[in-house]
Amino acid sequence: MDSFGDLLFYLVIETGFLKAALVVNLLLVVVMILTLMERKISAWIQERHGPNRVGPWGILQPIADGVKFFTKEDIVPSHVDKFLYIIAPLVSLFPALVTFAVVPFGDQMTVNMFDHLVTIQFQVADINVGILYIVGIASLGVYGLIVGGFGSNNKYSMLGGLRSSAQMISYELPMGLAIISVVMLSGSLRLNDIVTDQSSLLAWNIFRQPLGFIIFFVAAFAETNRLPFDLPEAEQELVGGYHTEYSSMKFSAFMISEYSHIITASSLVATLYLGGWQIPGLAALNLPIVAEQLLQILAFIVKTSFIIFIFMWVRWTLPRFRYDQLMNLGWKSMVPLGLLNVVLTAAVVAFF
Amino acid sequence: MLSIPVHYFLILGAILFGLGVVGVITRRNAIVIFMSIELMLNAVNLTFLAFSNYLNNVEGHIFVFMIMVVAAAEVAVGLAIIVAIFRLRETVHVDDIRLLKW
Amino acid sequence: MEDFIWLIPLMPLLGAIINGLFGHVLKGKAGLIASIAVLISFLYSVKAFLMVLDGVTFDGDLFTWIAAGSFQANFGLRIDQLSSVMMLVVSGVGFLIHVYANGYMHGDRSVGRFFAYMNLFVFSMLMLVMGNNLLLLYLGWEGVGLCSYLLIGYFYDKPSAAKAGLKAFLVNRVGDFGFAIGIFIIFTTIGTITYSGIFENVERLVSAGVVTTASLLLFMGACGKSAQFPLYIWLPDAMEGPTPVSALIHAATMVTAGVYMVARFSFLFSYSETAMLVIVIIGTFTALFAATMALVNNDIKRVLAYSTISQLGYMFIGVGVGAYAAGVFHLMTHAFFKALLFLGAGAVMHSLADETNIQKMGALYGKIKITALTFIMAWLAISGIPPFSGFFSKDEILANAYAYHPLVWFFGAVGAFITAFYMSRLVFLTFFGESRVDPEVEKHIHESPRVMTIPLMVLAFLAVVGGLVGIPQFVADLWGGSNHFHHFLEPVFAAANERLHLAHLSHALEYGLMLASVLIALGGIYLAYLMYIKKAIDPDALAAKYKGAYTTLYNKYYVDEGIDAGLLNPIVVMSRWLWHFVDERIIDGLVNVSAKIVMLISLLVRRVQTGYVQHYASVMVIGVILVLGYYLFS
Amino acid sequence: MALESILFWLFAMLAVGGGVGVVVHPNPVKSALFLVVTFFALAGEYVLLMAHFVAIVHIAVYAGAIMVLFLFVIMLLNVQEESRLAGVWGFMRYFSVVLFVALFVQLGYFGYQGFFGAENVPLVRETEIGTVEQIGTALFSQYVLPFEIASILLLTAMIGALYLSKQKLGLGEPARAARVKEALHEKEEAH
Repeated sequence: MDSFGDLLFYLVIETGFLKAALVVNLLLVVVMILTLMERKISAWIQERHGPNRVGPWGILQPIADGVKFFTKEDIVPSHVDKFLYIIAPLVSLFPALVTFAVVPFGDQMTVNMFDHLVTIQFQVADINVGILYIVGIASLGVYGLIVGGFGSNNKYSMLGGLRSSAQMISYELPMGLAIISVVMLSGSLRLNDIVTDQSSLLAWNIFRQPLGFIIFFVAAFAETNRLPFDLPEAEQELVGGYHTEYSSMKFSAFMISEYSHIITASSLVATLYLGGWQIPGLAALNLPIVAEQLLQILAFIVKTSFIIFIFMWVRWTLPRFRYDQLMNLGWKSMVPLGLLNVVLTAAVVAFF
Repeated sequence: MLSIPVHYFLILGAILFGLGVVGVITRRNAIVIFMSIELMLNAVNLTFLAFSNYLNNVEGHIFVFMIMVVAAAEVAVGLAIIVAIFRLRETVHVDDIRLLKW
Repeated sequence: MEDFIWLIPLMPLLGAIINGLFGHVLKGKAGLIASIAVLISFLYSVKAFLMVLDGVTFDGDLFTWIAAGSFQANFGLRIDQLSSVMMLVVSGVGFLIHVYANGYMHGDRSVGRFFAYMNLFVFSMLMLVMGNNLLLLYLGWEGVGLCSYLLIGYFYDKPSAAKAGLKAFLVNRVGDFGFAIGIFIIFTTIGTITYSGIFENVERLVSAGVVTTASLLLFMGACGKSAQFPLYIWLPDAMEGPTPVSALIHAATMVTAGVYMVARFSFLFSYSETAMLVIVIIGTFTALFAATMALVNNDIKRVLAYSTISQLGYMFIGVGVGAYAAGVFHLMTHAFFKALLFLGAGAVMHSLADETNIQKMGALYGKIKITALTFIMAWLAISGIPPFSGFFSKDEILANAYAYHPLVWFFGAVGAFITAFYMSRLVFLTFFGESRVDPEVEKHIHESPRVMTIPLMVLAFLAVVGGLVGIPQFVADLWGGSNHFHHFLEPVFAAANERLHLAHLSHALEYGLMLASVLIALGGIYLAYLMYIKKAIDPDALAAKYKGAYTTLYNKYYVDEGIDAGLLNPIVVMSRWLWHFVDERIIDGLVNVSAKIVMLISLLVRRVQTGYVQHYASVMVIGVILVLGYYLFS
Repeated sequence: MALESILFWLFAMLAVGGGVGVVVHPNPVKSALFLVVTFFALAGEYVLLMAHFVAIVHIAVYAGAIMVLFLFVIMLLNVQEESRLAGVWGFMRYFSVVLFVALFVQLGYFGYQGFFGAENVPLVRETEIGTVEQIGTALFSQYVLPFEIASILLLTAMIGALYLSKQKLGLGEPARAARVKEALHEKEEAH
């Protein structure tokens, strides 16, 4: 620790602290953008104008929203379980943010920084069981909803929480099955290996695993509680579901966590099925390494954005499922299809 | 990660196991009793992993997996039973369900 | 011979099974089936007999019956001179009685059951005489005992019949107990139970010093089955059964099983003079003793029953003194005339609406002629009037008895006199004199149907001429003939005869004894004539004069009462004591106390079962702590 | 104090605190949430024990599935807070503490015998045995039979749970349920 540079190096590079902070903040910013994006897309789909008053084309609308949320009165209803009520939005936000930790958004590159030759990994944590980590953390997303629903001490919230727990458990299964197929093809649980495994366009898992892709995609909708699977917060039935009793920044936290979930899910779809940060044929161009890296990160962003767009597109296009339909789809279609996919993939891996 | 003595984990396991026992004995709610049993199982898991590390033997990990499987199966069946009992008796308190003592 | 002899016992068994299973459907046909089954057996028996006559005998195993460790009992049959004679008697007389029973039992409500028992009896009896080993003998022995029990108690709704059946069974058990032990002794000593095996190894019994014991034990069984003193008490009571049963089982066949057994084991008994002596003493005593009881009895069937016991005594005298052929000869002739007597008695009862008291009969001769005539022939035969069959056989026994010891002859002769007297009394009171029949009954007196009289006639023929096959040698010498029966049975008793060396009497003495027999018989008949026809001597006055003797005889020497008082009552008293004190107080008490203790402990222990899962769990944890503690600190 | 030690003590306190919460909190939902906390802390301990794979599976299975199921059932049955424990329950409460102490002393003594007594206290070591490869190899070679049996067990449990919940237990017969309840109460009063 002889110099500030060394200290900085230690903090930034060795612990990954800076990288983590950067990623989290980036995520929050992206969430902000997404709120606007959603409103714009919905307006576009519904042939409306959407927000256009704050700033040019309304691009400052998220900031205005933020200010509004912060300045609103933070109402804590008297009948709620205070501790759970307050902790629920945080519990909800936490898994959405930490999941992103293992998603690789670019290849690694070695640069000289402060006289240190460092390898920069465009990924917060490159753990060798990354995909399992995702499955594990993703399953925690339900706690925010359950705790919020129960802590609100309100029957609508409670039903929302109940529905979400059932829904989460149900759709984790096909999701896991789809992931298993991918893992079988790549032979590794490390996300980076999964990405590099899809080096050419045809090697993208969307082509090798079309069924798995559909299953994963549908399950991702359910896991993020997006339409057509947003039963936990179905307005017509449950008022607002688990966040009925929330207001102000706590409500906002739920919103942020929902959008964070979308981002994480989209990036996962991109990583697992669309080749992640890979651009097929990029290596042939022999670009400078920094340019190559930036292009790859850009490719990742583009892919993820596209998936996010599909999320929104679907939301404003499809009606909501009924609860029994949701369960039937989950247990009677998705799970058997997922099992079939696993068996087929295993056969292919074993015999070809 | 060389600074933690193995027996710390064992003692932590012992404490958790004891807590589980206390829960099983004192609680009336069958579901909570169930959770206490899970606590005990996890205490055992911790012990297994500690010994596995100490002996540098993978069998501890295998055992932990088996325990998890058993725990999952147990929870599935156990909760189904509790739900069935609730549907029949409208209670999950074990002191209301003591038909053997009639 | 092997190809058909197994059919002989099988046919009655089949008949028994058919009648037993479908008797209630067959009803009247049951008797037909049973009779045909026995007839087939009889015909095959005749065939077997003819082959034996030609000198062909058979002794071999048909199949393995029981195999347990080193012990093996085969289903083996032995057809020799002795068993072929027995087979003829059993199936022949049996067939006639079956035919007779068709008429006698007509209209009974469970004929099927009756004929099933009868067939089963014939099967068992045939097994008894045909088997080539002790186990089959025992099987037949117990089988006939069972059938006897079942048939005595055939009218099971009559308490006296049920009681009589039980009595027969229990008394027989006493004898069978000894018999079984005798078999065990023979088996443990020799290791085989086949006749041929025992015959070859009989020396080992002698050297082991158990020959007398074994013989006496076997004779104990014979005593029970053949109603010898003191195990005779069941036979008079057995008259509760239907009359054909009395004829078949308690006169002609089953009761002679003992005689057959002793004859069969002649080679064994000949080794033990003691046993022979015991047989002679018991036989003599029974012959005389039973005859005296017959003197005063008024029940037609009971008189015949005592007569049977007495005649069995004569047979035992015969086999006891070593005149086996004579014993078996008497067995055969007795089967003829005693079966005839019983059937005749049955016919009389049939005519008189089941009246059995001879004091309420009389002057029946004119009304039921066939019955009366055949009955008279049997009477002459049993009394020993030449040339009827009984004369030859009884005379032969008495002659041999004289050779053994004159005293035996003397008692036998007295018995013969009494026999002639009481049989004459029976006949005179029944068929002659003035009628004492109930006027109401008298109107309905009728001769029995053909199906009953024809067997009577056949048996009468046999009773008359049956004796001619065994004309004594010294008589046959007159025209150069021989005693066919003796010669025929010679091979069976050769071994025993060789050892015993029967004393030969001079011809003069033999003629003298024969004459004495005839005179004795005639004397007995004359005395009865004086008393019951001429009324020269008033029997009632005689009874009043010797009141003590009369009542003693009338009450059968108080034997039943004596057994009740001396044997049964102590047992009953002791049983009551065991029941009320040992069983109820001590054994039940112990059980109750243990139950009480369990209950007391339970009162405490059941508090442990609270129904609270947690309590159980905590006990479990305590257990864990204890086990851990033991493991840690020991 | 090294980072690992800090983490150990942090997780240990979380685990024990969560465990105590499970046992003492009268509200079953809170109990369940405390248990989730304990599970997270235990996952942390597993990581410290170099068992990354087990740690993540633990999170996925226990926190992700089992505890969600618990919460689901608790909410489904609308289980109320436990009333104050009275009578025998009070005694059981103190008795359980005795049992706890006894068990802890004994189990702790095991640790003492095995480790305190040793001259060099064994420390957690860097090891490769917790990796997916190692565990996978072991599971699919030496322990393939137990692995398959475990799958059968899960299948059986699934069918059993389905069967139990499919049964018609007089649902929709409130009168009968009320009768049963009445009978139970009468029994209680008789006691």
